[in-house]
Amino acid sequence: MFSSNRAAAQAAPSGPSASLREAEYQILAFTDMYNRMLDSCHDKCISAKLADGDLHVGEAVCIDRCVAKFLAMQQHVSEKMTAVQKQMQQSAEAAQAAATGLKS
Amino acid sequence: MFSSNRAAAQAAPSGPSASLREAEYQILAFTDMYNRMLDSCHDKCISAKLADGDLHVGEAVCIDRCVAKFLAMQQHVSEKMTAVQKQMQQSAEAAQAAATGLKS
Amino acid sequence: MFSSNRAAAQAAPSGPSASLREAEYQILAFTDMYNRMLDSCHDKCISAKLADGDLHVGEAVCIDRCVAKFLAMQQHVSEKMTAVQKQMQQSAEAAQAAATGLKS
Amino acid sequence: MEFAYLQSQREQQAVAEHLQNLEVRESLRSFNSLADRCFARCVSSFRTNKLSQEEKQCGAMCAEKFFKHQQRVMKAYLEEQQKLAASAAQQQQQQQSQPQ
Amino acid sequence: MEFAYLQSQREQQAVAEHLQNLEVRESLRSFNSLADRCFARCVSSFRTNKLSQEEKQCGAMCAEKFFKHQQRVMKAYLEEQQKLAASAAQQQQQQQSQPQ
Amino acid sequence: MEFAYLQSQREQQAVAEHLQNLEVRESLRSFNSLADRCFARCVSSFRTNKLSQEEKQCGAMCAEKFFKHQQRVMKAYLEEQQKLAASAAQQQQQQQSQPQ
Repeated sequence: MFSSNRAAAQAAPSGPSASLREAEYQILAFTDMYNRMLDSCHDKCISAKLADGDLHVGEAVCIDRCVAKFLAMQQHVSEKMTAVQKQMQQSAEAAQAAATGLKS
Repeated sequence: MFSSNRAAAQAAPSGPSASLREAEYQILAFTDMYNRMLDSCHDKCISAKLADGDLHVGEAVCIDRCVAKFLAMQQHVSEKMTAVQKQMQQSAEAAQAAATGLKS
Repeated sequence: MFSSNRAAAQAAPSGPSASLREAEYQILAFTDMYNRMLDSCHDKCISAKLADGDLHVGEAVCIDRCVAKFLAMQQHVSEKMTAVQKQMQQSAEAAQAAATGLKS
Repeated sequence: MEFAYLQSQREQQAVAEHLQNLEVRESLRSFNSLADRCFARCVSSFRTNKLSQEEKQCGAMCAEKFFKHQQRVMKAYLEEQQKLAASAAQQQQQQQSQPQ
Repeated sequence: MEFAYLQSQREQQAVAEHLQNLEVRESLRSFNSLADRCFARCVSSFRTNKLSQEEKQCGAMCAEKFFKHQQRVMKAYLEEQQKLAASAAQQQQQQQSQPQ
Repeated sequence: MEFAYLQSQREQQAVAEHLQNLEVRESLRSFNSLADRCFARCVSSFRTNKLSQEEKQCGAMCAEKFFKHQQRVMKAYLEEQQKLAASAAQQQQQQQSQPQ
């Protein structure tokens, strides 16, 4: 995730223990994302009425597609957040430039 | 929060690393409370049907009031818990005094 | 929980800090389980309409039975997971033996 | 170079501090969870930014009820543990009196 | 044997690193929570394995809306804190001007 | 004064232990989550304090189903990662064969 890597890279100074810390960030963030995907796809694909312990064909196909769409949404939201934050920064810089222009 | 500070103060012995630990307690407790307020007010104020990416006036006003009421409920529950625990302690002491009185 | 203890035991090498780590695993796992039981039994036993601050007799009896059944389900799921994983291991070993048999 | 028993004492103190650390953090998390639960249960309208009398009463009942629920769960859990320990001891006795 | 001020500097740096560690971890968790929320809100059918145009629009609106919600909550929280601080300062002034 | 490679070895061992620590904690949390989920799914009445035959069957199916769900998610995730890696490699090849 571009957003995660950027946040982790901004925080980690150079050095051996820093790269360990960055690896820990990524492991924790990945585990969190993976567990959310596991739970969300269970909610959306596994029927509430349990007839047996095996997955039906429909449930298995649903899971495959759910995983693909979950990861795609991760990427899509990451891109949107980057765009929204960039737009905010540009608005703030424009407002600051206007304020500076008014003073002189 | 009176309840949080008291719990944190009871646990922290004096010394430099102890004040660091107490600061960590407060940061973790605050972050947890803030995230719950964020999620609760999103559930209560942001409509399920997304028409666009901006906040409506109604949603913005709801958020302001939701934040105020969430913090007020935190305080109210804290005071109630303090009262309930004090009442329990007094009942236990009264029962103990009665038991001691019966023995002599 | 057999499942938890086995996972914790597999991970802990011998030594003083290892037994501390294993104790920490068990405390964290127990606290997590206990909190889930607390929340689940509150959801299932405490009525949504709050008439007063005390527990009704029905709520109190429900909590007793809910705790017993929650712990029983923990044990039952643990036994089932052990059986499922053993079955998987046996299937994998049988498949491997068949593949080795085919090569010679 | 520390004597072994001093090192062990420092280790034990570090363990005790760490466990107390976990306990304080859990107690703070538990309070936050209760306050959040009672807000979700009791507050649904936002025509003003102050808690109404009704919302305050609901919050107080919610908090007291959850506290008593916690007490009952603790009591029930300890009784279950005793039953399990008693039945495990009974099983052990039966096994020891059977080898023939 | 370190000079005391060097030890204190190292401690402060350790604290600053630890706090930054918590901040980065919270920011990663917050993003994961947002992406999960928008997936749950916007994706309900699985006839294909690609996001539809509608699902992408929903995801974008969901993300932008939550970002603006976060901004509004921060603003509202800071204002509430100011009100509480102002009223606490006012109470203190009243108490100090009353002893007779 | 330690040799650099000994210090690095100790660091690596500390890292490996820490990662294994995270793995064990995650596996314990995952089990607790499954047991809680199956309790919520399968147990709704409390006329007795023992699991009925029906509740036990439901619990067993719930656990087995979630285990197989976990396997399928893992398989699907690895396949998606391979697709992304393959398409990234393809993009890189196209970029390298184009500078004119």
